[in-house]
Amino acid sequence: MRRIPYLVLALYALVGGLGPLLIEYDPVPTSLPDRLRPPGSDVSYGTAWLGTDALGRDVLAQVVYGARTSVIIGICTVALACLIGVAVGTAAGYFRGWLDTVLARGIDILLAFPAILLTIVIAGAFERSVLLVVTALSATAWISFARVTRGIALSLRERPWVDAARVLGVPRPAILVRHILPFTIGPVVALATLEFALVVLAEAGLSFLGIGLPNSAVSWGQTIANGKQYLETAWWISALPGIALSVLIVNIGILGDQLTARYGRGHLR
Amino acid sequence: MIRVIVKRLLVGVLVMWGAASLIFLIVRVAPGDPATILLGPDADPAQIAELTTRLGLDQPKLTQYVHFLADVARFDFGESYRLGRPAMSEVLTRLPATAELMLTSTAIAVVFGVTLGLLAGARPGRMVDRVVSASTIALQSFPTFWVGIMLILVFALWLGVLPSADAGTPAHLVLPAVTLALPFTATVARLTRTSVAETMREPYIQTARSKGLTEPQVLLGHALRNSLIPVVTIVGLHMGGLMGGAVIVENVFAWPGLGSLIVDAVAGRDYEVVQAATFLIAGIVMLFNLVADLLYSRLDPRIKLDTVS
Amino acid sequence: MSDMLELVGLVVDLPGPGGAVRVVDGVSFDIPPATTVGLIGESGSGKTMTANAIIGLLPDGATTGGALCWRGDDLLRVDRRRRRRVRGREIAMIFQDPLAALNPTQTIARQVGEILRRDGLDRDEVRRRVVDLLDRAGIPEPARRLNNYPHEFSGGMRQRAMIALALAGNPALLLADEPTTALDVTVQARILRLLRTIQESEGLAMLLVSHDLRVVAHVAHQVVVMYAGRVAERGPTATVLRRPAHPYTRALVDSVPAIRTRTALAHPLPGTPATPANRPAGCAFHPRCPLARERCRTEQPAVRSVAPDHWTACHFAEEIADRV
Amino acid sequence: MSETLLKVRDLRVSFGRRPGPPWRRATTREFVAVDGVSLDVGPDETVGLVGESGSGKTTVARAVVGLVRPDSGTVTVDGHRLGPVGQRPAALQRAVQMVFQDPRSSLNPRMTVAAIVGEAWRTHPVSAPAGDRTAALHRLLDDVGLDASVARQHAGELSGGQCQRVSIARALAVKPRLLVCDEAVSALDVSVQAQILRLLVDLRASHRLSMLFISHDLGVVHQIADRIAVMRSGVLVEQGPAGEVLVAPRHEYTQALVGAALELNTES
Amino acid sequence: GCTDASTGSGSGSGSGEITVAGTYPIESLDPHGPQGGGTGTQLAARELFSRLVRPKADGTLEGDLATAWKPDATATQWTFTLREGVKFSDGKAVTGADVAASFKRLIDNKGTNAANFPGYTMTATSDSEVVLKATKPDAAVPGKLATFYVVPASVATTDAAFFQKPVGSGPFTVEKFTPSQTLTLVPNKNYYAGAPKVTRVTIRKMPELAARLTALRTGEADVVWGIPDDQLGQMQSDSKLTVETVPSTAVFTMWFNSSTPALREAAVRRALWQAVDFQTIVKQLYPQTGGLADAPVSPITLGYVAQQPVTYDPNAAKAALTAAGFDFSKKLRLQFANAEFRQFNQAVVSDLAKIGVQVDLLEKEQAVFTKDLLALNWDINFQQLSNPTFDAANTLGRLYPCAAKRNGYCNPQLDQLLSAAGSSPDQAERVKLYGQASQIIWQDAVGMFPMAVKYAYAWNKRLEGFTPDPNGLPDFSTAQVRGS
Ligand SMILES: Nc1ncnc2c1ncn2[C@@H]1O[C@H](COP(=O)(O)OP(=O)(O)OP(=O)(O)O)[C@@H](O)[C@H]1O
Ligand SMILES: Nc1ncnc2c1ncn2[C@@H]1O[C@H](COP(=O)(O)OP(=O)(O)OP(=O)(O)O)[C@@H](O)[C@H]1O
Ligand SMILES: [Mg+2]
Ligand SMILES: [Mg+2]
Repeated sequence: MRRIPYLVLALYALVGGLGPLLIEYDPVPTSLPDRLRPPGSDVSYGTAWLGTDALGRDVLAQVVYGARTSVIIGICTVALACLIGVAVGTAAGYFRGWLDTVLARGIDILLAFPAILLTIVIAGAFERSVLLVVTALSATAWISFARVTRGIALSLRERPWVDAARVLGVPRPAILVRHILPFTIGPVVALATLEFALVVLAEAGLSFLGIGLPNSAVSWGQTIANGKQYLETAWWISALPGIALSVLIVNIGILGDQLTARYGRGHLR
Repeated sequence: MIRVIVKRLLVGVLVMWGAASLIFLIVRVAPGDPATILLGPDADPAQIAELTTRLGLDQPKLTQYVHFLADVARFDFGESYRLGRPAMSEVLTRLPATAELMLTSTAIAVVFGVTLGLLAGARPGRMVDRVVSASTIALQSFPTFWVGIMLILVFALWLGVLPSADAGTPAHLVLPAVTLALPFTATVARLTRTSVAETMREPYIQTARSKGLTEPQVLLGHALRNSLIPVVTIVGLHMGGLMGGAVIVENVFAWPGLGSLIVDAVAGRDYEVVQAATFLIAGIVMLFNLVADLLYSRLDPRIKLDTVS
Repeated sequence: MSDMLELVGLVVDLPGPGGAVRVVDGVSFDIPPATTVGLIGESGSGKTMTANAIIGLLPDGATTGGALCWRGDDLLRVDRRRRRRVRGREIAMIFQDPLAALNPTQTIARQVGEILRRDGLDRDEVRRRVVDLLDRAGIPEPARRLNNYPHEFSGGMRQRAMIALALAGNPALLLADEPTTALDVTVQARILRLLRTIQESEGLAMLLVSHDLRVVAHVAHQVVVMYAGRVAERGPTATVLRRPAHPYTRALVDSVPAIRTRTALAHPLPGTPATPANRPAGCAFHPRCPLARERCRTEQPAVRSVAPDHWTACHFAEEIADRV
Repeated sequence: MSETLLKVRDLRVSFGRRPGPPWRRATTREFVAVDGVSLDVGPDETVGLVGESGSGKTTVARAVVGLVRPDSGTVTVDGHRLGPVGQRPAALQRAVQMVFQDPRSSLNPRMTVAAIVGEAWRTHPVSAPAGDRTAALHRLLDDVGLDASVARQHAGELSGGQCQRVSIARALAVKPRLLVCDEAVSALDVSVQAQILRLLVDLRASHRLSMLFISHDLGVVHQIADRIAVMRSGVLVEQGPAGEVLVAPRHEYTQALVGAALELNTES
Repeated sequence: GCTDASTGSGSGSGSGEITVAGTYPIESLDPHGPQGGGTGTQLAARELFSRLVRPKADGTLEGDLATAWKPDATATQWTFTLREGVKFSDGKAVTGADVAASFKRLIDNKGTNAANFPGYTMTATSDSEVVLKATKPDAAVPGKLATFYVVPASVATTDAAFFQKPVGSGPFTVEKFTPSQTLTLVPNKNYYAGAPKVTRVTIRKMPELAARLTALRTGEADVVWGIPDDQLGQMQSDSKLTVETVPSTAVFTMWFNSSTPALREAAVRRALWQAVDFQTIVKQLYPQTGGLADAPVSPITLGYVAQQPVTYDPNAAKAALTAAGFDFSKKLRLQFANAEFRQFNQAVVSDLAKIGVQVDLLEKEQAVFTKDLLALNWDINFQQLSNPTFDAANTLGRLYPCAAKRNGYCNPQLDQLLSAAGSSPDQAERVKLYGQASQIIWQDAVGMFPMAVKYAYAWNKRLEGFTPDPNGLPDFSTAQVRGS
């Protein structure tokens, strides 16, 4: 039971990694005569096992290639948010003082600020790219990391082993790296899984609002959003990547639960 | 108490100033300007320049910012270029619809989320817990717009039991509120579950049991209230996030609320409306957090708002 | 139907990462009415688990064996409802940390009176009884303190409130798990005195769990010494502490520093205490025992009587006195 | 060199805010935890500091090692005035070391014992052994009664007594002059407590250590201290040779304290 | 009728109310304001106000406020005779002064419509006659006036309060207006052609297509238009609905930026056009709502002259590009702004890719798109260009002269033709001249003109007398709910 999420993630990694080698897909060429074919149809370029979309492109290939984009966006966003959040959070929590005050107020501001607005403005106003989507999503995602690590650092700095290191005369950067940072890893990883799921969903939401990835990118969010007007007539376009997305998120969520149970207790708030 | 609330409100003003400045900066850094978008693709450069001057957007950004601050201090958010009306009054007319939507879905989320979380957290690791945990993750894994459209198709088109879009009657509220509430319910349920599970490990729960209480009596009489404390905070904090969901839900269900106003305003580079809306939302979120804190100190007598003990 | 609690070969198994761990292993002793039994032993020796088994609040997944005879029933075998009835009303418990053991969000009166309310008493009656209970527990001006919250009490008062809470169900047996560990010495002395007064005046039986020999020496009529989940020695307090019949008890007694005299600390007991999870074969104490021989490594000593009422689990108990 | 090693003069520490949960806002009311404490510790001397919970013992200790900044008063070692931690010259920084109460949390559970001691040596290369560090580490562990195999273990895997021994080893690694022990044995079982007390007594002699030994257990203090100081609500109420203070206390508070303490073999 | 039904409820059959589910927000009711040219405002304006003239579905003009109009010999001065007895909704008569003041207001507001009348003035010669003076001969004046609406003379240049509940002489008046959300109209009792039969029209913005169409099928909405082809089948199979398509003035227009070095040569642009199989694309994606275009303007526009079709020939295209030294390694930027055109553009990009022309498809937010469009910050631009005036002057004449700087193309000969076509008082002459201009535009491939657009309308069968409008601005005054 415990292993299932790992197995599923491994499967996704395999499909995302090897799939593109087996299935060829390029979002640019369209095949209009083959449009909106149900799963299993024979089309001009073979069999569309998961059907075709409104431009006659293979949905299976989009699911396989989309895995990569979605996962890359998820990972990049979470990594960026994590990096910023952990750096700011631990520093603020450990050093306290004005840094902490500024951060606390800054977080207040960003929390009071409708995050979607920031995302919409950033994503809508500049030229579309994966980088932009990552930036727009990270702009708000780092806050959770900062909050969590700040809390951990605040409590860790009172631990006797940190005091012991200070009494010993260990320099501050070394204290941060050796005695504080390692303890944020568990909760941060647990939070990262949660954020990953949110980010992948948020990318789909941006695509829905029409401010997501460029058209040349293949992502589940794009495919799902593209298929939204065919939910009744050609359900496979958004349902199948949707299922792929849900299964991934459910498994990451379960994994996150497991990690939270193991490391996160009491820290995730 | 009063003093603390006043202090919190003062800090709130600071935060709102920060939020307003942030949005001022962002919308103005974004490419595209109000004059161009107002006049549309048919305009010629002279007209655009003319309108830009008329809107006062040819001035240096810093001057504009100073004017903006001065206006905000007088609670004047200017006029929407697009709608030709005071921005704040426009935002305020849209507020009730969004408030209705958000409060309903918060209520749904809290009622169902807390119930589910309580059931799951009472006995972590058991069947109920597993089912609740798995299904709440599943609930969170569908994109909001997809859920919304599916609900429309199922309940409005195929079953024909509920209206599809539009607002006005309680029946109209059901689908959008449910769509918005689903992921939030999951969040609340999961949080309550963790919190209840943690509370159930507290020594005072053992004390309660040692009095010969039944498990439900222990759960409802001793664990529930203590577990709600973190839930209250998160519900307070989640208002911002709910706003994000509201933008999409309002779009799908043609709900005449603030979310769609904001999206349109951003698309139309309607600076005044975006600023007024941000300001208002920031204020509301602050207020919610204050209420959450007040509620907090009601739930937990150890926490006094005025910690000067 | 005697009011004496008898533990007969009590066994408690807890689920552990590497399979079940026997944290209480065949513990037998009894708690006669109007008697205080002290249960001592080092951390992890299974004291709390023994007390929890008696009141029936073991962690999830725990399994039990042996018997707990109480008023004609074996508490390990009665149905859930009977078990619950016993809790609070026949056997009550006082927990170690009075702040953690009181619900922070309910007033003292509500918590103390809860059991009375559940019994269907009306509000005024409950209130009257609560005031009385708090008064007996030594809280000054109890009527004024009714609506206070636990955090508004000092540590000693909290423990008094806990005692009132435990007495509310009018129990015949009181289990006290380290009731004074969290308190200051001066407060501790007062609470111990109170416990003894109450025990004597109400004729209660009491199990006092502690790792502090001094506390037990002051309050208990009899002591049970546990080591790694098993009983090492039991008997009347004075006898056990003055003439221990188990090398472990001997070492414990020697380790307690005197206050007014400077003792030598000459030969502290070597090694670390055994835990139930890695309990050595044979006599669990043998790796640290100065008397250990081959037999101790292989054969688990039975609990045997060395004097009337004085029992030990040592093959060579007779040699101990010689070595002192 | 002066008569006394550690000289604490008119130490006053106040806290702007009480420690509280993070959601509490800071309060401005000042709370005086230590109010005008003066205390000397001579070379090779052990001074016991006793008092009830909250009387300010830990605060004095933390002020001595520099973890709290006193409002006024001075802490001097060998006549050198000590600032807060991090602003002390390396030699003085390592001259005063501390052993904390909670054996488990005073060691970083993710570090091995070797790494913990290694960190001490890395921070103060002067005190690091010349030549083979592994051998030196084993010698040090042996000094505190630990097996060499413990070096590879993570702190999280050790028992309470072992942890406390490692803490002591870490402190000794930098060859301090003064060891501040804040309730260093309180959390341990009696049998282990006796072991550690024995160890401290032995080390004191072999390493020529001075000690400021804090405990609320009068019996424990009596076993190790030459002199005893009694604190109550931030003030030193009585000071004197150990036997005198505990057997014939003069201050009424000390009397109450000694009176309340239970002896094992006296019936009360 | 049903009078007190709340506006929010779905209209039950038998009530005289209709609900219109719109795609576009109505942000302002001021037809002279900056957004006067916007679709939403135009839609509202034609229900609320009257014009001097208005186009019929076939593009010819009929009188609205004006009963007759005639130019002077040079077409610089136009005289309009006003209809007798027309009243505003507040009961006041509509006079020449109102018309002239409205025109002045339009010019003063400097909206996009004002740009059609540079320096023009209008004077009321009497209560029933106005004269419009152009600065140069302008034959397209009546067509241009199709977007000129008359409001009372008392309305100031900016008067937000008035346009919250404006007074007009159109078929309807405003009951309630929530900008960019809903507009509720009730019949204007004083409408000169008789008050409309419907009792209430609610125009509600429903941005999500699925919601819009569901509302139509469940009867919550009565009229929807702009239905994509892929959804049209479902509507047609619904027995409760009437579905119709009408030819519109809109043409898919894909300008090349002729000022980009790569696209400077007509041969290159022509070759690119040749490389795209628009025939297939249109047939597949727009089987019912599109037709291959054969001129830069739609067939119902004045000035339409069919051109030689461009045949799909990728090989020839590739050869031509190679011959012209086209740099295949450089990417062309194709910009568009609306998700509904995504598929079409992707198909175009796909065809271009087949001959090795790489295109970056840039879907831009409207604000950015417009800015970039005017700044010529693109290589190929996609737009659906419609023409509310039904007169080629508004598209060809406005967008293709050198001075317009809209697509980097400059041809003095074309300028001359366009200017002549714009000023000639003779209609046949104008059509001929626009035909010649179209030929140059077509031959030089200033842009690709792949498709003439038809609008698909679907409405509830209980609605009678509803006529689809070629510009997507339907008129509800003629509609009637069956049985009410
Ligand atoms: N919830 C639990 N799950 C698993 N093992 C447990 C649990 N609680 C206690 N144990 C283990 O059971 C054994 C006995 O624990 P118990 O709490 O009875 O000891 P104790 O004598 O009360 O010690 P202390 O003096 O520290 O309170 C210990 O080894 C402990 O690690
Ligand atoms: N960081 C701090 N912030 C605020 N108040 C503090 C802080 N540290 C200690 N105090 C307060 O100072 C007083 C003295 O504390 P201290 O820890 O020195 O007492 P102690 O004698 O060591 O008590 P214990 O025996 O409980 O350890 C206490 O009332 C405590 O609440
Ligand atoms: Mg215990
Ligand atoms: Mg202390």
